[in-house]
Amino acid sequence: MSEAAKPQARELPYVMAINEGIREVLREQQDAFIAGEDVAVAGSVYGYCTGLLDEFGPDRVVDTPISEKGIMGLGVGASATGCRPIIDLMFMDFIGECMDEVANQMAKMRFMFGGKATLPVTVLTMGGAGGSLAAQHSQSLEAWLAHLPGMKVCMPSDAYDAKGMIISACRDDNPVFVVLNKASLAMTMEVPEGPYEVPLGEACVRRQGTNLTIVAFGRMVHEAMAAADKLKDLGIDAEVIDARSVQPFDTATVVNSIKKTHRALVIHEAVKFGGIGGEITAQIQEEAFDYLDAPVMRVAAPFSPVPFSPALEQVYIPNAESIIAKVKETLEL
Amino acid sequence: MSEAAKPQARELPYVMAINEGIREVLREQQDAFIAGEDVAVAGSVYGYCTGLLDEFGPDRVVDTPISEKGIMGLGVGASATGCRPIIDLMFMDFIGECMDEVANQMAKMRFMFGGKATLPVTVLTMGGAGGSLAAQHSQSLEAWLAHLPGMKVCMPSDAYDAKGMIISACRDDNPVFVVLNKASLAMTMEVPEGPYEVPLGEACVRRQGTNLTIVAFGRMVHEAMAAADKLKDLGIDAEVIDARSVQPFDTATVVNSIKKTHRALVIHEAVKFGGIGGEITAQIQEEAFDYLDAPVMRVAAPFSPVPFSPALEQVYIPNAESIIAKVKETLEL
Amino acid sequence: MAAKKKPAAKKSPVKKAAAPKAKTAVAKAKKAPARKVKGPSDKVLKEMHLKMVRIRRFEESAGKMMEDGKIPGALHLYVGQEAVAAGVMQHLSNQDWITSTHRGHGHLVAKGGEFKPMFAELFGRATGYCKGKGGSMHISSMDLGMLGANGIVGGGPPIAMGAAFSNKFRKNKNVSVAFFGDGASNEGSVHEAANMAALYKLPCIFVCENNGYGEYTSQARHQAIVDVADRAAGYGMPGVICDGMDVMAVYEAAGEAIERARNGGGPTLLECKTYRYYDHVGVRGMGLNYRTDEEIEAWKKKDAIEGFEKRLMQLGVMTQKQIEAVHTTVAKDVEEAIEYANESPYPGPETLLENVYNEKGA
Amino acid sequence: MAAKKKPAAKKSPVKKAAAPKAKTAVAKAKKAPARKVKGPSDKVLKEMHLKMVRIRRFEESAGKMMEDGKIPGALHLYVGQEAVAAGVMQHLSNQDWITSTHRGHGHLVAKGGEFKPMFAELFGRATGYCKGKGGSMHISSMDLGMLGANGIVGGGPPIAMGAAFSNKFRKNKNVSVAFFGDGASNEGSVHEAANMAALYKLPCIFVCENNGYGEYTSQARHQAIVDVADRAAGYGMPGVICDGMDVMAVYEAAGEAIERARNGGGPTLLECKTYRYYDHVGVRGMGLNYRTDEEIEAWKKKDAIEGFEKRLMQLGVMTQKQIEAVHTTVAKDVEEAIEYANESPYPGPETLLENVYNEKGA
Ligand SMILES: Cc1ncc(C[n+]2csc(CCOP(=O)(O)OP(=O)(O)O)c2C)c(N)n1
Ligand SMILES: Cc1ncc(C[n+]2csc(CCOP(=O)(O)OP(=O)(O)O)c2C)c(N)n1
Ligand SMILES: [Mg+2]
Ligand SMILES: [Mg+2]
Repeated sequence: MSEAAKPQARELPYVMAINEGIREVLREQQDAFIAGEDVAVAGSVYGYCTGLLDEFGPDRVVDTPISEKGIMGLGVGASATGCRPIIDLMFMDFIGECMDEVANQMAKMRFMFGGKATLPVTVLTMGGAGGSLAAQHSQSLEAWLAHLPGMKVCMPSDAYDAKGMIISACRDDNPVFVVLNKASLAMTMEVPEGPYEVPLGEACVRRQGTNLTIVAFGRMVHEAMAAADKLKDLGIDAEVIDARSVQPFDTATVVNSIKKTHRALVIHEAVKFGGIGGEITAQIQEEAFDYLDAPVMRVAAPFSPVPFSPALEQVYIPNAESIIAKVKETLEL
Repeated sequence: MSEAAKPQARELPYVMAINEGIREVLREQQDAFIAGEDVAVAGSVYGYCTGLLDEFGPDRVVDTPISEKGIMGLGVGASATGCRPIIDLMFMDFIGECMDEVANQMAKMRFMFGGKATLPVTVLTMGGAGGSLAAQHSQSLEAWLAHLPGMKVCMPSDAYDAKGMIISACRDDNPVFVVLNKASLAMTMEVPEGPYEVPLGEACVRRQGTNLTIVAFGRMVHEAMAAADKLKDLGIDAEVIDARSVQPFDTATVVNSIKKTHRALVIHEAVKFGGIGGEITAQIQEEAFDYLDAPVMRVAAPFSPVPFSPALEQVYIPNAESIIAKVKETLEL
Repeated sequence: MAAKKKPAAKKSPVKKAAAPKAKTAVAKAKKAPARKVKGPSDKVLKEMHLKMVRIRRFEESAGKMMEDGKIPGALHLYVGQEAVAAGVMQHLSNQDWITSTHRGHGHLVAKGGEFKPMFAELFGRATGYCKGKGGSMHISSMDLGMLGANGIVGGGPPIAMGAAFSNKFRKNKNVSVAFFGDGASNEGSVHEAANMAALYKLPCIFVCENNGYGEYTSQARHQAIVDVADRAAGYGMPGVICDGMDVMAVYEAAGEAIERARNGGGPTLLECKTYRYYDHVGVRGMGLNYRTDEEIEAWKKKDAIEGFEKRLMQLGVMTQKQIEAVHTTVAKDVEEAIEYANESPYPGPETLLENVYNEKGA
Repeated sequence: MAAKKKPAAKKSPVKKAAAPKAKTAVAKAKKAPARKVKGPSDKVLKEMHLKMVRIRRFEESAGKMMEDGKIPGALHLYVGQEAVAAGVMQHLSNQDWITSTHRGHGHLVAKGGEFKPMFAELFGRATGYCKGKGGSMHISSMDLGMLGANGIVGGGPPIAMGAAFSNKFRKNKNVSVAFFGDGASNEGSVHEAANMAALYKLPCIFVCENNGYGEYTSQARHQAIVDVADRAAGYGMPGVICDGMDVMAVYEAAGEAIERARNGGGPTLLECKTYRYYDHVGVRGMGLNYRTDEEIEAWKKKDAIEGFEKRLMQLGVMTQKQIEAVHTTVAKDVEEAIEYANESPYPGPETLLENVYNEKGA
């Protein structure tokens, strides 16, 4: 179903949009199942698997041991042999436990086999800081995944996209990471009933503007929008682009915008050094160099692990204020 | 010992320079040991641990089971409690097996403990393609490591630096990855006897030039130098900078060069998308925007896993020709 | 009742004390009355009692502080499992290392952790053990030999193995202890650490606190075995099971394993059958769907502190009054510590980039 | 001589056939003469023989081709271990999945792999099983149920477990087999896969080819146990040991495990004691420092093919002439395949970015 033809919509929090996305997939794909730590009886620690065990039974909603390598291997082996697994990795930070299965097996198997294997596996995982969960439960590691040929990576910023991208990811015949954001779980908005897709690899212009382009994804989109609202009062008209996917990345939409605004700011929650913002910046200046009136600037986390104390975490995470500050710098105000 | 005061030098291949680096460290630091798969009896599969077992005995040159999580955990636990371990990770590709120990424990422990733990651990690992070792034995994954606050990452391009950086890394009181390159093992050059340091985080101008700046590291430095030689014939005078470390990255040296040349090209062996070249590019245009006459361009591997067939691997790895082609593009020749 | 255990030769079947199984707790709860045969001294008994009371009080209060919004983030309470930390740590000095889990306060308290910097850490203050940077899941004290709680399930054992390697390397007599849960036993990291510890005969004790659940998944739904100690034979180390609700059983079993390790006898896998009273995270306990209230009540009947206090009185080691005095003192300590934490400053933003690297002055 | 094995109940001690241990091979090499009691049919025996000869010839020739510079990269030869692949694969159809190791050619040959696309792959040609993109360490055939050699030690078992999950999910009777080495048994991935397979009672057989070494490290220097099968009890699955130099022993032990798995009885850990004749990588065998030439010679005395051929003749299943004919045919197949590979084109540069993703037409 195209994004245009939206069915009945109701207010739904992000967490329940995730739930509906998984539910639609399990309904339409008989080869699909979801497996992960505490997804069945507990309905996931975030609650987004609530009710799935009841509707689909224990064969299709599967609690696993605390064995990330095993779980991810399950996704590789089951997807290569005809299933369409949804693998739940509770926190994105735990990817270190199964990076081999993700990077060396899941992402590469098709290529290594000369195209003869197909791995329609979707991994759901939760990134982001904000809840004082400290250094091992708050990271944004999408840059690792986006650097992996064979892998797709999307980061839905809101409930509508979360549901639609989960469905798109599960219908896709490639390994796809859907990186969710735990600080967005309670955010509500109108979400249509029934299945719909939000295409992978397509950015979305969230706000039209003429003075500069702000590129963000995941939860940072909302900070960017809030910043844009306030910037308006300062007479600055910012265009905000939600990249939505980081692999593949929709360079065209970003570059087109910048050809209009001549200035760009890239925002992400991950630490700045080595974050995907560098890649985006590099691409922008490669493709729109002559249109740029100022360097592409980045707003991202400083170079430290995520701190526990709310006093520190608050200054750690990029927000509307730090975005505004950087915009002023970019515009030399 | 300062880099300037070089003692007796002889021709030594990269592989034996690594050997000497480790040897010097084990001689000077009684708390140091090296542990890894087949480092002792076999002297490492690359041969760079040859003779170490004989000289230092099995307590300090330790063969391990094939257990990368265990090995890396050994490095974390032993370094936090007073040893100075050198951990050998045979292929950089295997980092997926122990990314949690690297990223969540080794890199973060000091910060999480409020500065009360010190982890003087050095990890040696081997990256790079070129030997038809295919997708799981040829990767360049330094971008993952450089994105990790708490970790230092250096990539010596030649024998001199390999020895000196291993010594610097082992004398450093932080976790340091020394990423070696397997296609460079046989490259020889003059290497001083005895211990000396090559400072971490300092780039080195390998070749002075005026028309553009080529930034490279690891084995790509040699391709950049070869390209520069050929470019000379075309009347193009390239400055070549060996970044040497990617974390911390010596932005100042690079930016100063570009303020002179006004053009830059960044080279690495890793796939371009999400590679550290994006970060370097972003930093260059942030700091030297007004000096740039053209976009900073990148030469790096295309977005696929490393192919096995020599016919494909050859086109996959960046080399002098692909660098020259990109230089011509940058200079609009 | 002391645990039966066996410094087993390779492959000898694991021997078990009459420890209650998670699923048959009620049936097996009947225990023989305590005897004191060449057992621990009165001093040791009192110290273990104090450790347990301190843990319990600390945790109960931490739970309240969390509900009051004073403690942000995730809080995993150790209440119910006190006998394990107390019984093991009684054998350790500050020179011995431990690695802990996400459920780490109890281990730190038993290792000598002071309430003030502990509460301050949980409150995210600059005066905390980690200057507010670590919080509950990373609370640690290098001075006390406590290599940190760990947010990663299975994160501790490889580090403890490394610390044990360090001890062996330096030829001292110190040991390291890795605490981990039944759920964690399914992580590859535990497997690799155990194999290496056995191979190198490291002074490392693997203490599995089997509380029957990994989060909301019962043991029967996360592994096809009943005793985690069964895995010991596969590494070539002794596997021992003891009643983790009985501090004397833990004390005896741990003592033997630690003694063996100190004397070059290599690692042991010690499984302590225990139970957590509250929910996996936070303070809610009853009325949840993954375990029954009856099960909780049955385990509480074997409460490690209550039972031990009766025994202490039976044995004439402590009077009711003395016991009450301990509770009173500890409660006061807790109160003072909370006040201290409450009045402590938050870390300043300038500290954010400190302690990332160890450079001159950093 | 058939293996003794035991579809053991949980925790029952592992039972062992009179399999030679790596370190005592000479002493125990004496075997009872072959008997044929309700054993495999003549057809099966001939097929297993053919499989073994095909593997041996393929590998010997691959070794030569590598020395001639025709095969780039790393080549891990399976020579010596043929009985394991042949004995296990004899029970599998193309609908059954296997995962292999870095030493994977033997598994693929036994699973029905054809020489032409195999050599072509090793030569890096477009006509190879993986279009030249995978090479020796990733050679695979989805059509034959072969989920790839794997460059990552321990990479296969979680994938095989996933394939077994898939079979159970779809309620078919197919199984999956994970081959892995003694060295690989120390990887956390194997631990996690085994635990999950046992928990879910998956139709997954874990075949440990214990050849006594992980690269240049002998088993005694990488684990403190002698039998990897001892780990089975810790997962709640049967552990079986058999003589991996005896194809009939492997056939029988594997048959029982596979049968059990097909019928919902869950996984088995089957350890085959075997040996590789050549070096870890490449063709050099003798004169190295990590094992003695005597040890190699002792194992070669129990060569899986020679011994089996004698038996086939004793049993009257094949004549000397028939056996020779097999060798001749296989040698011809190899020669033709090498010629084919040699004449095959290299993949064009335009194929580099193909097969990274599965998009319409990609
Ligand atoms: C690698 C990893 N996987 C998953 C989690 C989420 N998690 C936190 S605690 C826990 C349960 C641990 O169970 P167990 O080891 O039995 O310890 P217990 O909570 O019972 O003390 C889980 C799954 C985690 N923190 N780290
Ligand atoms: C994760 C990982 N670690 C290390 C290696 C290097 N390596 C390749 S084969 C091998 C030895 C494997 O030993 P074993 O499992 O016994 O198999 P065998 O070679 O004896 O057949 C090692 C260490 C690897 N490929 N992958
Ligand atoms: Mg538990
Ligand atoms: Mg082996």
